[in-house]
Amino acid sequence: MTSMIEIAQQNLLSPMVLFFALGLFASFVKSDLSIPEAIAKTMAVYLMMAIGFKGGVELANAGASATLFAVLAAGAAVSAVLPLIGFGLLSATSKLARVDRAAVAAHYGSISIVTFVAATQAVTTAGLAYDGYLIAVAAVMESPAIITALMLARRGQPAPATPDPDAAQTSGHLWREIAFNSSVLMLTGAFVIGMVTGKPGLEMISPFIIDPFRGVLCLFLLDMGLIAGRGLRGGAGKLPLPVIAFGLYMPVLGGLLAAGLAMAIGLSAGSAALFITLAASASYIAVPAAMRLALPEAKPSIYLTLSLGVTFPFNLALGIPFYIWLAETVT
Amino acid sequence: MTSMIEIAQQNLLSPMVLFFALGLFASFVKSDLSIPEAIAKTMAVYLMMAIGFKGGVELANAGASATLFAVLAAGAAVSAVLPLIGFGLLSATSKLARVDRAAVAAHYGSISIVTFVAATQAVTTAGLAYDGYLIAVAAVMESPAIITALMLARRGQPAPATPDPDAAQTSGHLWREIAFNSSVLMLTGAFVIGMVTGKPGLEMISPFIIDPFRGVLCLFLLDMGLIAGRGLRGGAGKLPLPVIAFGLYMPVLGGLLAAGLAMAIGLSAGSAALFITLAASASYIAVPAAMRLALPEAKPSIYLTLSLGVTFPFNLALGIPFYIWLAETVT
Amino acid sequence: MTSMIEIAQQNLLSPMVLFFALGLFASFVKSDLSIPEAIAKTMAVYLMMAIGFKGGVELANAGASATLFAVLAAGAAVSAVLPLIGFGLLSATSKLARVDRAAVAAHYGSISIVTFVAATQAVTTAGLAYDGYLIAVAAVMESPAIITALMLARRGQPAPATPDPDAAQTSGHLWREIAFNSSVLMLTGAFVIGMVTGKPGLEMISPFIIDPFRGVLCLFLLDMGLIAGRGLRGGAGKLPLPVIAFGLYMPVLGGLLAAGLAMAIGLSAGSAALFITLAASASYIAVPAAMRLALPEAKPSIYLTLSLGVTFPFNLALGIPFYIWLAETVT
Amino acid sequence: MSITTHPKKRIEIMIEAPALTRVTAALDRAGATGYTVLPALAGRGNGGNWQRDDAFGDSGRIVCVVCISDAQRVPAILETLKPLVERHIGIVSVADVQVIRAELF
Amino acid sequence: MSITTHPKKRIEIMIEAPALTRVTAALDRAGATGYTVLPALAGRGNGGNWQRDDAFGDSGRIVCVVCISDAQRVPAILETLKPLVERHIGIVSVADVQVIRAELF
Amino acid sequence: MSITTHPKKRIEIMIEAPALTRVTAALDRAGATGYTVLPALAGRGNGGNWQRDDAFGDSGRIVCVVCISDAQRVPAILETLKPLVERHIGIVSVADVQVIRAELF
Ligand SMILES: Nc1ncnc2c1ncn2[C@@H]1O[C@H](COP(=O)(O)O)[C@@H](O)[C@H]1O
Ligand SMILES: Nc1ncnc2c1ncn2[C@@H]1O[C@H](COP(=O)(O)O)[C@@H](O)[C@H]1O
Ligand SMILES: Nc1ncnc2c1ncn2[C@@H]1O[C@H](COP(=O)(O)O)[C@@H](O)[C@H]1O
Ligand code: NA
Ligand code: NA
Ligand code: NA
Repeated sequence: MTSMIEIAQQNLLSPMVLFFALGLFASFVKSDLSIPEAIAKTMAVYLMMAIGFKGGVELANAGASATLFAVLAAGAAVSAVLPLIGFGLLSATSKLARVDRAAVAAHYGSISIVTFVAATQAVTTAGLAYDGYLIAVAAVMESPAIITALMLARRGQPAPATPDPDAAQTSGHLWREIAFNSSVLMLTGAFVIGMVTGKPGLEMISPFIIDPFRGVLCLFLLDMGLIAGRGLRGGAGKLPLPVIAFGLYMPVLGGLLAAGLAMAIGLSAGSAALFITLAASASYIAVPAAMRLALPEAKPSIYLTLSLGVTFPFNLALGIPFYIWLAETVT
Repeated sequence: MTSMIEIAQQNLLSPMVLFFALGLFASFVKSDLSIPEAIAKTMAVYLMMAIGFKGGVELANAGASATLFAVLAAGAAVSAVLPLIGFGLLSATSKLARVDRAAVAAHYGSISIVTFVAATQAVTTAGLAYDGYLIAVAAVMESPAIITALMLARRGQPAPATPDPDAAQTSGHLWREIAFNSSVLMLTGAFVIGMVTGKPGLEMISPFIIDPFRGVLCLFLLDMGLIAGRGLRGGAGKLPLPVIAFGLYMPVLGGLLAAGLAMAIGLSAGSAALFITLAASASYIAVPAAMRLALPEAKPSIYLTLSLGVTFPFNLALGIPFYIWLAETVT
Repeated sequence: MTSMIEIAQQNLLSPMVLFFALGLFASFVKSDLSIPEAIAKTMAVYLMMAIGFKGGVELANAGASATLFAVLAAGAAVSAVLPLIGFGLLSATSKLARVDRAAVAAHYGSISIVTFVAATQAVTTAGLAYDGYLIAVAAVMESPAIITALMLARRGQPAPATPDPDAAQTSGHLWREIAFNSSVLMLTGAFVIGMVTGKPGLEMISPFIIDPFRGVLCLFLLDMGLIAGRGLRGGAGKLPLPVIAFGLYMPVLGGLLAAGLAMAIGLSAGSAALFITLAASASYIAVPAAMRLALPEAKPSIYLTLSLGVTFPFNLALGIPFYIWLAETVT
Repeated sequence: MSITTHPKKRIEIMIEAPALTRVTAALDRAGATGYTVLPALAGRGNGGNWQRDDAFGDSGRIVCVVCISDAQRVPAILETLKPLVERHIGIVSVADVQVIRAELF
Repeated sequence: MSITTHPKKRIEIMIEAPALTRVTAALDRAGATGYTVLPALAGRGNGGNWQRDDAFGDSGRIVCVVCISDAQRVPAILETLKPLVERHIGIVSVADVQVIRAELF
Repeated sequence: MSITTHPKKRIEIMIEAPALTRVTAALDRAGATGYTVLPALAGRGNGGNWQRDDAFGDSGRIVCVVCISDAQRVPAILETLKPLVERHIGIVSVADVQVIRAELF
């Protein structure tokens, strides 16, 4: 078992984290460095395609097991339950409006696929192996949190006097968007393709999805650093202290919950580390978009800054090593 | 000789075709998944650069032969003649306007480079080899069909009463665009560079143009699936049945014509399969753009939906295995 | 020692130079071939990330030396002094306005990172090795020329009657932009990350930054050819002959100056060739942007056409082989 | 003018990107004959500033919908848009224009 | 106003992308002093809807040409544009604007 | 109209991209409540033509800043912009528009 300090150091000095730091630095000195939106979007698709495909191939090799279904169920449950905990904690500690508490909570129940991807690299570097189906777990955890959060937010709202044709039409739109949002679809789709084509399929495209993967991740994290830094410069000063604190302890709480479940299910250390990371990570693409549609009154300057500017860097730099250590400890 | 069923199965279960299917699926469930236009455009340039370069290197290694010139001439002839056949068939079976018949016919004389590229992969998977100069044939077949189709369309039009300065200026513009359109130029240019630099040149850049090629193709086909699916959702229901049928039998007819020529010239099975695929494929980039300029009265909702939504998926899934089988049979 | 003719021939027939030529050709025949701006921008970031990282790793392996600091100092000095020489020569030979002379001179003091990158490839092909810290030298040479040129331009301007709030605000903006412009930041940042992570870091991401590097460079140079060609078609005919001549002899002069310094410092042939190339190359991204802000009266149709349309192709095709030969001769 | 032109209205709606489909659905409901969506790069309002390359996904981005319409249909369109731009970040402005092909709007 | 402004016209042409070079050539012929082309993301008209990322190449996409011009030159410009936007998918609208540097148009 | 609208001004500034931050700073100084920046693809003026994909970096590219503002604030805005668009490549035009939420401008 590697010591936590060692993992943390390896992690902090990896090219990925350093490129993220470079992005943060560039944004703080107001450099004009930027990655075009079209590229960032495509890199996100690429990362999901690659990680999904690889996971599917691994599952095809390993075969499905009872554990698989247990983890899928546990993942969905964690995603649905965490917003309740988050909402409760925010209600107890902060003065945020109900709708803002619900929106923030949604982000912490859902997941960040880039945090997950970074964790797979750190887990591998730490010499651990993980199960391919974790990618399916990631896909399953994207959306339940959104539904919980919407229920939390609506419980506080009076029913509208006049029925809103726009809202009705939207609600259908929203459900479809939640079920088939591009992350879920790409992850699941590539996962299934990986499962179907197996090793021969992987051999065909591994020079595209495996070999350059870490390098693309570096470029993507550079962009994340730029964006997180600009978000922080613009908004973090204005976040109330209890909210910032929430962005730091909530991932740890989510991680602990997942660690307990991982222990109960009997996951391997590597898989447990990734499952913990999923629970600990906070969404910054899919959930914000859903919130703008479903809860436009909630302020993105709160939930986006918290998720992207506080929790993501925390997880990337310190959280992941801690989750690996935690996983090694509980398994 | 591999059985046709086997080739078809290998083809349908290849990552490329499955990613295309994922794109189709995503568009049918109205997912927000999309590939930015800038990326799609660059992937198209990349595919032509890679396939062109590789073809040039292969020709440099193999040396030019009499066959080469025979196939180039046959290709140009096929491209020029197929629109006549297509126009005739459409006139006999459909009620499309003359200008629409001409525009549709143009697409089937010209070629789809992505269908060609997909066929090169399937041919290789089927254990066949092909000649590098087929890429030059592809370049040669892009444009003659456009000229035939314009003649067909114009024969039906009265001469305009007043000379149109815009039309005159345009016609020059159009010819230059047909001769130097980006596909023709990129394919031919990369082909020539490959010929000049040969093996040493290929070694320099093969980690860029060879190794990740299939992976990029997967991503590109995902996008094709998205686009074809959206086109189908929007327009295919409105296409008359005889026109949809045309989109299915016309490629087979073109393929049979090319198979005869391939047999006459004495091509190898792999080369014949590619030559047949070229004849069978229908353009959806270069020709539509030329039609908007030259025949703006023709409806893109007919020719684009047919070429991209009907013929492309047909060729990708079923056509290519059939063309390979046909090539193995006639050679 | 390779003969200059040999190097020149190797260089002219490399895929990189040929793709540049293809771009030039495409622009002269007015083809619609183009590379989207988002892609061009990202390729520029990629090239700097790759070259910076690699340089940092090499420095980490070799260790810092006294030579390193000597070359850094020499580089900064060359960048600051060359505009004085350029300005003097333009004053003596051309009728350009003072502000145009200053702006043109700035470009020749600063550097072109793509010329540098192309030179690293040619140097390697010629069998020479170079020191990783040359990348740091490139970063150091980006900006001093801008400062010299601004002083040259302002000496000729009367102090404005009323203080301009916009100018004051701008001036701070300009200094920050010069210090932290994206090229400098990306080169230096990747260099430092390469130094910190060393060989293990390089192994992680070399399938992204090393293997496909030349291929990406080909695509980038294709785009450079397109852009340079369009610039030439638009503007070169209007440049006065003495100015065009300046675009050809000024790089050689800069190169000779650098060759003297390289000899004095005792650089290896490969490092000297790159140092000479840096001095000889002219900026076409960072400096034009700075000039539009600081000297908007200077005409971009002069400085951009000269740097991108005249000097860049000259350096790429003929300059680099000459600089390698020069370096082999003086070292 | 030797060429006849017809007075119409040009409605311009700056709307946050995630709500775009709601706006276009509203235009459809209100009977607009068409619209065109333009991208935006950056902006500033009361809620601070944003830049296209500084965001993930759609949230925080603005797009600009232009709809040329007959004056008669404008009240219905504004009525339908009003609740939307009150809930979401959005700005609506209407200008007088002249068009050459009246039958299109 | 302490700053003098001058009345001019703002011509906005929504045109399918493949025909853009014809439109700009027409503006050149009609003596326009300049124009700027804006990209579009998506749209809807009688012919259905389109989206930039849902098309290959130019066909089906719309771009938006903005041309600030002196009122005097507008009839000539519209005259030249008319056959174009009748053959191709295109919409032309003209609005009154005030500019600060009259000499440019 | 059943829905009340309020007269405002729509200021449109075509400016070369490197000078964009100066323009937005000027709008801030002059008290504009907001603005949106639209990208441009291509253009032509006295200085020749340009295309987005034909340039490196920002130089030579134009962006289009749209600012809806109260008429009262327009003179101050134009005053602040004038030296900028005289030094840099830039075109300013002002049009009358109607908005539905007056309190925003
Ligand atoms: N007065 C205005 N003129 C043009 N665009 C504006 C204006 N005010 C706001 N916007 C746009 O709307 C976005 C959101 O505005 P706000 O909700 O006020 O922060 C801004 O980022 C701008 O892109
Ligand atoms: N009333 C309108 N206002 C703004 N743009 C329009 C309008 N009508 C059509 N368009 C644009 O022109 C394109 C083609 O229109 P159509 O030929 O009617 O299908 C549409 O997709 C829109 O982008
Ligand atoms: N009359 C005009 N209408 C719209 N845009 C213009 C006009 N004149 C110039 N422009 C834009 O401003 C840029 C620079 O103009 P100029 O400085 O005249 O070359 C052009 O490339 C166009 O993008
Ligand atoms: Na989570
Ligand atoms: Na064909
Ligand atoms: Na230099």
